[in-house]
Amino acid sequence: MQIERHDTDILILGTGGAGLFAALHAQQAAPEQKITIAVKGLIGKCGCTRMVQGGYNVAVGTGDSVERHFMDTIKGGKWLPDQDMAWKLCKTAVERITELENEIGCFFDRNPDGTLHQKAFAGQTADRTVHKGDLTGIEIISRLMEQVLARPVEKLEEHRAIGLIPAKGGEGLAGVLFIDMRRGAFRFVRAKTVLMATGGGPTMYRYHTPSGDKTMDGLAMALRLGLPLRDMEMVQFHPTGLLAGLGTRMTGTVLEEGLRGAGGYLLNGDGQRFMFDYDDHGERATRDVVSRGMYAEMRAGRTTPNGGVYISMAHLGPDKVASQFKGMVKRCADCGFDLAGGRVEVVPTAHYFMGGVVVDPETRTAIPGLYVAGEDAGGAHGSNRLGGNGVANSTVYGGVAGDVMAADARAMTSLRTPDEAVLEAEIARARHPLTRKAQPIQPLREALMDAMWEDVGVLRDAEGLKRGAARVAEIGAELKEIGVADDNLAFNLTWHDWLNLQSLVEISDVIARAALWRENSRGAHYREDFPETGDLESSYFTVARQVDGETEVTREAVEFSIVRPGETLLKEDEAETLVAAQ
Amino acid sequence: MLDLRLYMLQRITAILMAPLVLTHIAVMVYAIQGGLSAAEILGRTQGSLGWAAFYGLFVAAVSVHAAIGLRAILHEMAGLRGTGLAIFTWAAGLGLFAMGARAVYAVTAA
Amino acid sequence: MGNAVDIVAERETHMTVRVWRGQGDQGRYESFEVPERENQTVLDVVTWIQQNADPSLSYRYACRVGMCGSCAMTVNGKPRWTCRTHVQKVLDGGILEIAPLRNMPVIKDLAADMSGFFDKWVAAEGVFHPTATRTDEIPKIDPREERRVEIDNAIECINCGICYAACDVVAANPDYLGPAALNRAWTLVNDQKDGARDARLAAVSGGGGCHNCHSQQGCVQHCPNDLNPTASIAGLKRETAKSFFKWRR
Amino acid sequence: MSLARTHRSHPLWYAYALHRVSGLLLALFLPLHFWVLSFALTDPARLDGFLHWADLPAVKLAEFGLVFLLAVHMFGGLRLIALEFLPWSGRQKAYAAAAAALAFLVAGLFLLRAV
Ligand SMILES: Cc1cc2nc3c(=O)[nH]c(=O)nc-3n(C[C@H](O)[C@H](O)[C@H](O)COP(=O)(O)OP(=O)(O)OC[C@H]3O[C@@H](n4cnc5c(N)ncnc54)[C@H](O)[C@@H]3O)c2cc1C
Ligand code: HEM
Ligand code: SF4
Ligand code: F3S
Ligand code: FES
Repeated sequence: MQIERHDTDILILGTGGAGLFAALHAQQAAPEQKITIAVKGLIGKCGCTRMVQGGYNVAVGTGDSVERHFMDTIKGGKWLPDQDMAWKLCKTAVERITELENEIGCFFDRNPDGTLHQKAFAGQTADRTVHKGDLTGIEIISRLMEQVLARPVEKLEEHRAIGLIPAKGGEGLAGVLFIDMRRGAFRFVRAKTVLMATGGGPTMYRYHTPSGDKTMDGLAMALRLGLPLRDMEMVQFHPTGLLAGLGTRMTGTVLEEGLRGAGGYLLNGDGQRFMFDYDDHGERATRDVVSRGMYAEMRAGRTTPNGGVYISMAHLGPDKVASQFKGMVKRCADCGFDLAGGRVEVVPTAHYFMGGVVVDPETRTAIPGLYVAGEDAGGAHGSNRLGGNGVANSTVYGGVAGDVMAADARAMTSLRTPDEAVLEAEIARARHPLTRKAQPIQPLREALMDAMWEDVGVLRDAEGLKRGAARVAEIGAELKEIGVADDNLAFNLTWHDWLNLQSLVEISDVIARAALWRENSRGAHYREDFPETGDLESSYFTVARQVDGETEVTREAVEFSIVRPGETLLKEDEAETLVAAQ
Repeated sequence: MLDLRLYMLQRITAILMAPLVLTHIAVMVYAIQGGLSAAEILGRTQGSLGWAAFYGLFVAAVSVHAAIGLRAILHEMAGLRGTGLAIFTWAAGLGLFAMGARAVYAVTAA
Repeated sequence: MGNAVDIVAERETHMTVRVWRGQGDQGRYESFEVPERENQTVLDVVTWIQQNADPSLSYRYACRVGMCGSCAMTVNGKPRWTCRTHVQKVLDGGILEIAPLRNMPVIKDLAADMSGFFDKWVAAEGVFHPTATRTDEIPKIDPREERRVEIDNAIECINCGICYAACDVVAANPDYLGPAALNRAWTLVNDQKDGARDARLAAVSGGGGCHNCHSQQGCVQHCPNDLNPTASIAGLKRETAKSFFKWRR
Repeated sequence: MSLARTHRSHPLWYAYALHRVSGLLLALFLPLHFWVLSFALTDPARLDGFLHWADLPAVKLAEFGLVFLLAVHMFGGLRLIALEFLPWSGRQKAYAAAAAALAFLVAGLFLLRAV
């Protein structure tokens, strides 16, 4: 098999908040090093950072403190977060937001007096979320993208990473194998240091919000390399995904959180409000609670024509809704729905993946030369991510990775020699479908999305999880028999659909196993057969790794390195919450 | 292919010409009635310093303005660029100016 | 569930979709019969063809909600974001004709090469130049200040390239920076935090600069986010004109 | 694909096209105009010949066209300069239509006086 070979010093996978920040910091810290940024789509135009609506959590408001932000993060994550990572996230966010404003050129919404405007998402005890209208991600990524485009960074667009290739002697990572998607050719890039920032993305669920390019490729590559993955059972569902029926990519896309906050009603198929049957906060309860309420209502059969529930805003006055949620109303209207005056069908939708590669607060992994940041890295959020902590996490740790990789690359004199056997094996894996008879792939993708949604979704129990794991295994086996026509590999989306599905299958299997393993309910993970939280003091997190082709799940105790359950970093005289009651 | 300098020249000449064109049209509307004759035209213009200045200015402005305009059209629609485009622009401007100046002289010289 | 799908299948009506196929300059239209659905965007139609009729069809998308600007194509002659264009809105006599975005080289089928578009973004100095660092305070800025309002009106660009495809000057003058890049440059000219105003005004005053815009306003007409590059470019023309007189003094 | 189904099918693109065509035709007509006028110097009789020829109805109509071109180019040009140098107005289509209407008016006046 002929492949192109290519050398660089610092290689970055992905151009979300993590990837772009890493490129900038690496370039600033070590301008003499060759930096290459490779991405599955176009630079800055794929991934989820761009899709951030609500905003960016950072403790810069009056009365707020890093300690308070940290405590909210730990409590939100139900004591599972890696505390050193969570601390660094909250602390560095302050510097990062200033960097975004002063050096990158972002402009976030201001109060009339010129200071940053901040609001509070659910689960926060201070007005902390910095934003740019409801298009915060576009502002952040567009500005970062400009900075990176203008710098001497090598750009490999529409280059899909398919394998992390270790060094021959196993002393570290040698480089990354790609498919140059435009030409359909293989390319192997060696580098001293590699950042994986491919952004996770739970798109194996029937309903999901992330962008289409995100299919767990990174975590699947890490799994195959033998790296430990933590918290893999933790999938965050957003309650209000648009439900527009099968056969449209609109289905699953997120309708803003603020709709519920502003007083929107959730109605079941009979037109009845139901959330108060599940929680005293009704529609205003947290994401996980509302998602579960909706799921239960749907499972009881009280659904809309497409099998979801309705969100209804009209009682707030259609004109008011149209002006307050302009973007959202326009988006719905473009697709034929009247959000301001009518009812729109919604459904819980897989939104964010808390699990990821085990890393240290410097983004280092167990393998020298490989660094992981952003949604691919586990630890910072524990069992649940607060709204607004996602983009803070990717930008904070992307920057950290850039600094660390620059220093490490400088200290290295030569590139590692790849293990050619692994390289060959990864090429063979990617070429596998080209050796089989071409058949449609989408039915299998849908089968996976149904299996995960039905058996490994919002409400879980042992029986379902076992069934789910079996279904996933079956789908994986069937996928091996499905082929893709190999007459023209240039921009061959169907080949990539196959590869996407393989990554999703590999990680779905891990999710199901980890979920089965955790016999309690924490944050996003809810076991109907084990509804209790479990003892906080003896909290543990799951760690999954592949050994000889088999996935093993173990547990590790959470180290309460900064604060123990029952304690707080807030001073005694500090108020429980600074947010005025709604 | 317009840079700031050419753009400014074209806009300045355009603004300059606006009153000239209006006057020109007004004169035409006034003069056309009952048909035109050389004697009538020349009677008005010959020996008049005012008309000489008026049309002289007009010709100067329109030469610059039209040359730059034609330059843009030629670049965009015929793909002309570089030296060829520069030569064309100068040729068009100078050519128009020469012909225009001769015409002004013809109708206003005493 | 199964029943509902069957009923839909029985009554299914189809539309004719002509899709541009090819690589580089070589290509032609191919026709497909695609089932009509109640909720269906142009991107869904393209996806349906790739998943059900011709697996070799190439196109690009990412966010599917109008945020990434990856999915723009020429739909029945006009540039549009396909993920946010409902088929019913553009169907013309039961026919849909889909081609790659104009004014960009074609990679394959419906996927265009946007690199020139972004090169010009940088060439227009559509890049912030800092005057402060991460150790300084975030500046207090009145959001109602005139220049800020000017920026707000133009900032929500998703660099989809639709305006770029709708502009005949882009097609005719290979150096022309185009509406999106100039629109971004205008926001930066107004940015009190930016430190490269003069360099930017110089960058938009050359042979491919803002002065080549003939105010065709196809950019305004087609921008899916209702931005107004024409107004931004007019702003640049004004500011450069002022500097023209200043430089001469 | 017909013009009506392209990115060009909106009034302001037509206004642009009209401005370009009128400018181009005027620029092509201009040398002819100058050439004829120079006969005043070299061959006054020939100038008269041209002017009498201009009494033909068909030529009158052509002259109407010329005045229209000049007027529409001027009003259109003023519209563009206003767009560029005055604060933005949301009524661009109305201004383009007004420029064309005014040009018709002026050219019509000319035609009425001419016949
Ligand atoms: C709709 C939506 C709204 C959200 N709103 C908020 C919010 O308001 N606040 C908040 O804090 N968080 C929010 N989040 C979460 C937040 O967007 C993410 O946590 C964060 O942006 C992740 O950043 P990242 O850099 O890790 O990954 P991403 O930004 O997703 O980037 C991943 C990159 O990797 C690339 N990639 C993937 N696979 C490969 C491969 N095989 N080879 C090469 N490249 C690859 C992708 O193309 C992409 O460029 C939201 C998420 C979604 C989906
Ligand atoms: C009052 C008089 C005039 C005004 C206000 C005026 C205004 C303008 C303006 C603003 C433009 C630039 C258009 C653009 O860049 O899109 C222009 C272009 C042009 N003008 Fe004039 N003009 C006038 C008279 C004339 C005359 C008398 C001629 C011809 C002899 C002429 C020929 C042209 C040409 C050829 C162009 C180029 C058209 C194009 O680029 O599309 N103009 N004019
Ligand atoms: S200005 Fe509008 S059309 Fe142009 S790139 Fe930006 S969003 Fe797209
Ligand atoms: S379409 Fe083009 S000509 Fe100017 S007004 Fe827009 S950039
Ligand atoms: S897919 Fe992102 S804008 Fe259409």
